[in-house]
Amino acid sequence: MSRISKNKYDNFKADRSKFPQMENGKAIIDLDSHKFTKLWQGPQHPGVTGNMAVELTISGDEIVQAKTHVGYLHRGFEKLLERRKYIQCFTIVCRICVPEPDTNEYCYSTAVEELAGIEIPEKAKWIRTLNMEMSRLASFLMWLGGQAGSLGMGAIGQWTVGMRDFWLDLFEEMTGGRIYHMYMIPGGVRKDLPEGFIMRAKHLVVETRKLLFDIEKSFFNNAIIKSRLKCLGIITPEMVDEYGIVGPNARASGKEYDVRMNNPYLKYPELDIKMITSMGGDAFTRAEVRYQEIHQTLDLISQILDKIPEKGEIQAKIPNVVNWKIPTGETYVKAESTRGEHGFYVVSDGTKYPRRVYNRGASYTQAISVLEKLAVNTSISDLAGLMVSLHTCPPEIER
Amino acid sequence: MEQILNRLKQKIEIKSVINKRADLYFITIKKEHIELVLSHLKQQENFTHLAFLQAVDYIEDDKFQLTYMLYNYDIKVNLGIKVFIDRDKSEMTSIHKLWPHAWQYQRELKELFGIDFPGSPRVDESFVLEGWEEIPPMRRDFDTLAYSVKTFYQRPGRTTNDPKRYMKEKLYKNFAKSPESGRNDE
Amino acid sequence: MNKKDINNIEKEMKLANEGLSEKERTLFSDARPTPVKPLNKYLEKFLNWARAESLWILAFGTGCGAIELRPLMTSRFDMFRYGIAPRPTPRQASVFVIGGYASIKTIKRIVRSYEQMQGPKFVIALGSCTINGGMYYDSYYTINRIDHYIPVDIYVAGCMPRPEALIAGFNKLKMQIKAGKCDGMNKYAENFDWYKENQKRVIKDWNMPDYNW
Amino acid sequence: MNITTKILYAIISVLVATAYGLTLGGIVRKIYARVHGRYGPPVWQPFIDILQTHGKRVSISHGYMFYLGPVFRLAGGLGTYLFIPVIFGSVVFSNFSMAGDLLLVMYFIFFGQLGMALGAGEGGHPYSPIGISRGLAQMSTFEVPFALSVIALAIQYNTLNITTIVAAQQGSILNWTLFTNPLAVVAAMISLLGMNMHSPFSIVLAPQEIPIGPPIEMNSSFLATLQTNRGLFGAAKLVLFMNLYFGGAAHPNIFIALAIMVVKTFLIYMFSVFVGAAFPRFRPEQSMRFFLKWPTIIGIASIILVAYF
Amino acid sequence: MSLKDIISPFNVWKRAAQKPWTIKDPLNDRPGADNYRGFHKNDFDKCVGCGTCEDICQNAAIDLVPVQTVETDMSDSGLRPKIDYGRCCWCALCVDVCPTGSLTMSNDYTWVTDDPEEYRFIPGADKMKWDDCEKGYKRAENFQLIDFDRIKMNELGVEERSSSFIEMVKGYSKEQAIEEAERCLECGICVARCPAHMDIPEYIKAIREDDIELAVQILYKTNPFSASCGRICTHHCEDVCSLAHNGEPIAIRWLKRYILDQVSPEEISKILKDIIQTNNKKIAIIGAGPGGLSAAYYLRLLGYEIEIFESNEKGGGMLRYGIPEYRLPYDQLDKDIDYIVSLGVKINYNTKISEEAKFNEIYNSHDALFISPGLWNSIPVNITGEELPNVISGIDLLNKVTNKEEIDLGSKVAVIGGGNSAMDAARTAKRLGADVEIYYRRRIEDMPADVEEIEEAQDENVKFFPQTTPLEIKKDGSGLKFIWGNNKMIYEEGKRPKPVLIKGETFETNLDTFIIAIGQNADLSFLPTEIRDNIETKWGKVVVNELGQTSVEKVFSGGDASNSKADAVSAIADGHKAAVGIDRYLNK
Repeated sequence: MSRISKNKYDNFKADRSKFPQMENGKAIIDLDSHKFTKLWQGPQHPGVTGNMAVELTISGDEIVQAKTHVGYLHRGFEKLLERRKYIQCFTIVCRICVPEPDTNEYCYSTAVEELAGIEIPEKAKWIRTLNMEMSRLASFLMWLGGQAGSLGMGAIGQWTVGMRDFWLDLFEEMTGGRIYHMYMIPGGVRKDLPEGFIMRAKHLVVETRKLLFDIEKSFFNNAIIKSRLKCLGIITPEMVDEYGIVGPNARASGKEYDVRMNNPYLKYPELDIKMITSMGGDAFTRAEVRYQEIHQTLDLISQILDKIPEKGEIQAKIPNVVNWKIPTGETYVKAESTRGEHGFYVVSDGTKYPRRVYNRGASYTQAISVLEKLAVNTSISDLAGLMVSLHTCPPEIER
Repeated sequence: MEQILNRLKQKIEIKSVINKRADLYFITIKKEHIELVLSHLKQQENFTHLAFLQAVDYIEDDKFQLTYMLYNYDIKVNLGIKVFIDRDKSEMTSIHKLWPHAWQYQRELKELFGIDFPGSPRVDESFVLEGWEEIPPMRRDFDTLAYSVKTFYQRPGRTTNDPKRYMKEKLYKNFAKSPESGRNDE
Repeated sequence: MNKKDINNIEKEMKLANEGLSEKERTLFSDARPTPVKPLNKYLEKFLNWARAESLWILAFGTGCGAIELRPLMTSRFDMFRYGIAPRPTPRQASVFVIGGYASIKTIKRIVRSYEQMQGPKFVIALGSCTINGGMYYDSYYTINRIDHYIPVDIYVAGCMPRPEALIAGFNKLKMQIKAGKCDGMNKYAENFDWYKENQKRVIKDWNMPDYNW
Repeated sequence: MNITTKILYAIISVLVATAYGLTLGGIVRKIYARVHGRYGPPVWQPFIDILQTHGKRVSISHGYMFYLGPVFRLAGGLGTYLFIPVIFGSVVFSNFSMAGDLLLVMYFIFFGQLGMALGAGEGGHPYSPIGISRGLAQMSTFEVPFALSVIALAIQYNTLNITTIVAAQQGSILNWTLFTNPLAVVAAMISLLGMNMHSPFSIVLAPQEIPIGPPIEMNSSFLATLQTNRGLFGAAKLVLFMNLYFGGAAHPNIFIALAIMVVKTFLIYMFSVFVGAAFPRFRPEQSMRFFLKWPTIIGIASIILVAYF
Repeated sequence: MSLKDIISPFNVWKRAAQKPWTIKDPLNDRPGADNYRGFHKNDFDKCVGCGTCEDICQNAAIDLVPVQTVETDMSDSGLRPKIDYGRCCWCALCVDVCPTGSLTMSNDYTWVTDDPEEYRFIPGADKMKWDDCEKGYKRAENFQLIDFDRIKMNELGVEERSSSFIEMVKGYSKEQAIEEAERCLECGICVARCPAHMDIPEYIKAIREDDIELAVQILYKTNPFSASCGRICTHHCEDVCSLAHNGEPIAIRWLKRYILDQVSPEEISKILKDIIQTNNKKIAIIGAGPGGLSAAYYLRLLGYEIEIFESNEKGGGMLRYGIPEYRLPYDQLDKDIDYIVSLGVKINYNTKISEEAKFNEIYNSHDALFISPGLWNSIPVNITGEELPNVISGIDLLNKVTNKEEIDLGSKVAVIGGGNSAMDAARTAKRLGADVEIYYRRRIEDMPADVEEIEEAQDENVKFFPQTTPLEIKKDGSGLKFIWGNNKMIYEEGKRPKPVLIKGETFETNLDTFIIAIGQNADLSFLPTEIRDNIETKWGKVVVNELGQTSVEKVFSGGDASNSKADAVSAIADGHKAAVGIDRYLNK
């Protein structure tokens, strides 16, 4: 793992004595002076992650100010959830994060179960764990493609998204859905694993490993990738606390925070899992941490496939969902998504409808506060790469 | 955790403590104490991670509940701090000095709930909404379906039937048309 | 017809470009769009074939639909072999794929991007959300039916439609183009006022030119 | 030979070259696709694309210069091509080769870019000036090793006429510049990477950050013109490289000669494809630094080698 | 920048030599997964149009619309879901929640069109290309979103109950009742099926919200005999309950009972707050059975003065004299009757109208009449030996038990018949200490009695001899000797299977008492001839119009005497209808 020396940090900081001039900690940007240009990246822009926009003020090739604009995907989820019965909500929460819907399903279902005092059966827990890890894998593969694509290396993206599609096939078999699985439902899961699923999954784990080694050779051992990602967007350990950074972004800066190990849930305590951290905090370290986490996830999937019980109930007994009332209370359930701590805060008031469902998207601060800070002084060429390296997911920011 | 709460209790009054899970606590405190409590928790007790700051609308009590969710990396416990503020003059102290990213939550709350945080950076800029003219949409008195029907006109031509009423209409219409019952309903 | 009438007509043909400041108004066209007649029959048929076989889609992931565009353009489904390719700028694109729900903030950009596209241009709407609001029918921030704001040629059912369904959508679009049925551009020009009125009803913050061809 | 025949031949030659260039583009797309693990578009897809863009009913313009941009670009491509003898010894494909045409060709390579810069700048979109500045800067840098390599050739063969250079390489494969002056070839081939604008030097047209760069506002026929030029210019570049470094295409039978040309140019092109598929793109300043470092040194070394040994 | 880092990336070219991953023909090569959630299918034979899918759909994508090919009947609303694919999100909640399991999904997923209006269709009615698609999403066996299992009610053990007349079921506790009420899907199909059209979903909802007062008010809107009905109703509503198709129906009857169990008679009047305004019109009612009393109740509420003539010494009719106490304790019946009487209804007990003059007097002095004499004449079996003393009718037995008369049945008793009264007679005989056998012409599953009654009788050790016909009864000492013939069933399309005697196959049994319970007749002899001649009858029942009016304008009729269902709730419904009819007739 690369460890950036203190000196290198200092070198990275650009000389800002000339422009823009600072006043009370704020940059004076006079557009009419023609020293600066306003530039919008997004929302219609192939380089931004999803549908969001970054308003840049640039001077030459250097970004002097960045402002994130979100809301292009705002659907008012939290308002809609207030109008829906507890069981109806589960279909809609997965839409909050498109590449990785299962974390939402898990968090929401668990929160409801916790409020209603339901304990789900063992087998359902195993299946959920498997589902969560598979969704992490799918999301990571997509991210890997995105990271390579943002730097102009299309091949990696083509491979990983293709491989992700094979995993989606497995999802389809398991859940009946391709993108939106709507599988983990308050009370358990909707269907048992189909026949032969475990064999196929094991086979695919091997295939994915093979692909990953190819990727390691061509992506992580690539001179140009290294030259572009190293020293890009360094997150210092202090920033992690200040900005509420979680997930691989925080772990790449040495913060030992992984919900699966810090506050274990589902079957994670029974699995052999080690925290992956690194120092350095730049984009390349983050990529490496994620790469190791993909391997970790594959490892976990193999473990789960070995341990999953063959028979068992998949659903706890729940009352008729049409008239399901949840006792008053509130809870916060979190899980580790690919982007970090993903949580649901559910408040119930004893009726059929939730009082409030709040979703803490893992990339909420990472895409706005952190990106705005890190983008300054980088080249516009690097913005796309930086944005992907923070792994932002706009739909979970604006919800 | 007990000790932490005890130490906190020496400083201020805690209205209620709920132990939801081994790793999840909720406490309710007074509005005035929020800055004191948060800085104490952050600096002395190592609750360094602000997971979120959100509001719940209790319209029938005329209150907003603000929840600050903190996390302690050492003891691995989430602590939710609940504060109730008035719904009419909804205003709260900004905590962006403790956590720089808090401005983001505060800006969102200002826009979606109409809770003001004086002094918070960019709090008046629009966050997700653009050109919004109604009351803040996350308030419970805002009816989203009515607004949607009014603004986005749905595709016409849909009708539905209630089986109960429809069968009445079809099967025992005559009896149904008679007075619902002989009883006076006053 | 006297001169006064002609002046009036000219005035009517011009757009107000509401929302723009005086200074900015001069930067944008204020001429109303006009329908363009197809060329000579055989030539048009030939061009329609070319248009159908080379569909350039605008890389604007407006909703969840964007997620299925990714597999579509990568190794598993490989849309390139059908002559479909993404294009980063609206000026060069000919197909607009509306990927599901459109929030008000996005519909503003959709309208603008659509107008920036050069005709003939085609729109494929994905998923329930574009047809009748889908699962966000009661949301205060997403529109219910996209055909009120821009003309749509093909709808694909699903939530999300799978890449295969999308390919089927493209195939249908190709057939329609070859049959000369996809005339969204002229439809937009002919019903320009109606579209503008609908757009302005939902986009409250109208700070863009009315016409941005 | 009268001028009419000459022009007729030139037209045939241009058409063949354009068609070849576009087909080559289609083939390369297919090759990239195989690397990606897919089949890729049909080989003739570029032709349909051109038809489609030409077939647009409306087209927005941003002023006179905007019209001139693509025209200049095409003129650049034509100019480059028309002064390169494609097939050594062929009448039809000799174009307007003359003494000193190498200089002219190098000028035209630059000319197209400059004209494009003027036209695209008129578009008013902030991304086009950014793309242009990058493009021009990058171009200036990859021209350095190329120019050095050409100078080395000029010294080596004592001429600035391409036909003469090709003639000097006939006879044996060992007469090719590739073997007689390998350093110059290395420098030139590296600058070809930049010229072809594949990764890692594709930052000018990078869709991920400055969507498509200079031609961002180009539409309809403007774009079609640019695409046509891409075919022609691409072929011209490859033919030039073939002539200068790989012995040109020479055979009494015109078809065999054409086949030789096809094979050689394809292989030359494959070089940049080979590199392009394996690498992401450089940042602009990185690519500039790159060109000014090793290729330039190699280029100078080649000159020294030729001049003094 | 190491050399390795420059050379290693060329590894990407390895892939170029491998076979591409691309699916050659994605449109045909790739059907959805076996349980893919594709487009909807609906099996019209199973669907009952309950509308649960509409309720659960969070997108409001489903409408219930009438379909031409489906008739509305008592168990089928005739409506079918119409799905708007401009709303659907393919979550399959509707499939999971469908109580009949008619709604499923195919694994087809491609539907492309240029006309968005097409995306609204009725699965099952509109022909779709995926209708024959076998694969697709179906609800898993071990997964359910609605509760198919009824909450068990505590009941007495078999030993305990077969030896006494104590009520055998205990009733729901509050928790049980709410839990049971939560199972309700509020589809409302039961309302049509209930003869009284009680608003079942509403009172179940009231139970769920623990609002007993509201529940009582809803009950009394259509049924003043809820305490009794909550115990002995034939609950046809439960047969059509949408949950009954794949599980146990809601215990509607028990829930009704639960409501009335929660309130004392005094509380009922407090809750109902019935105010009577008299309108000086007088109505006579003959027979204080459920029909007569409910007519009295509703007419009284409309302000009429009511006079009831009852031949027995207590009211309730068949409820009291035809149903054994272990099923309906008398105090519960009294609770219902007392409330009606408390509203100022006058009942003349022990007043049998046997002379014409008496009837004519009543006929002339009242504005309208309602007759519900009930069915008191037992239908004979028509075999030799029927007149022997040890042959009695079921109704007589029950009557005697109610009147606490001494009965000696002997040790071995046979009951003939398969209806509820046969079961009642058999189980009563059992409680009187006899060994009981039930003989019936058809099979057990053809018996008209409630399944629970049959099961309970079997639990209580009553032996069943189906497919038997009595041929002859002989006297054999103090007991009887029987000759039975065996039957075989003959099936005809669309008809009930018909029993046909097998020639030569007979057997004999010895019995002490033989109870005939194959049906009863009305005794209309109290009517004066001119009226009796004018009143149209059919199969021995008085023919009435929809509102209970007979062919004699002033005379309304109801109860077992006029309807063919012959159960309490139909009688109550008749009473209610007639009340409405009389009110209309008098205010014409």
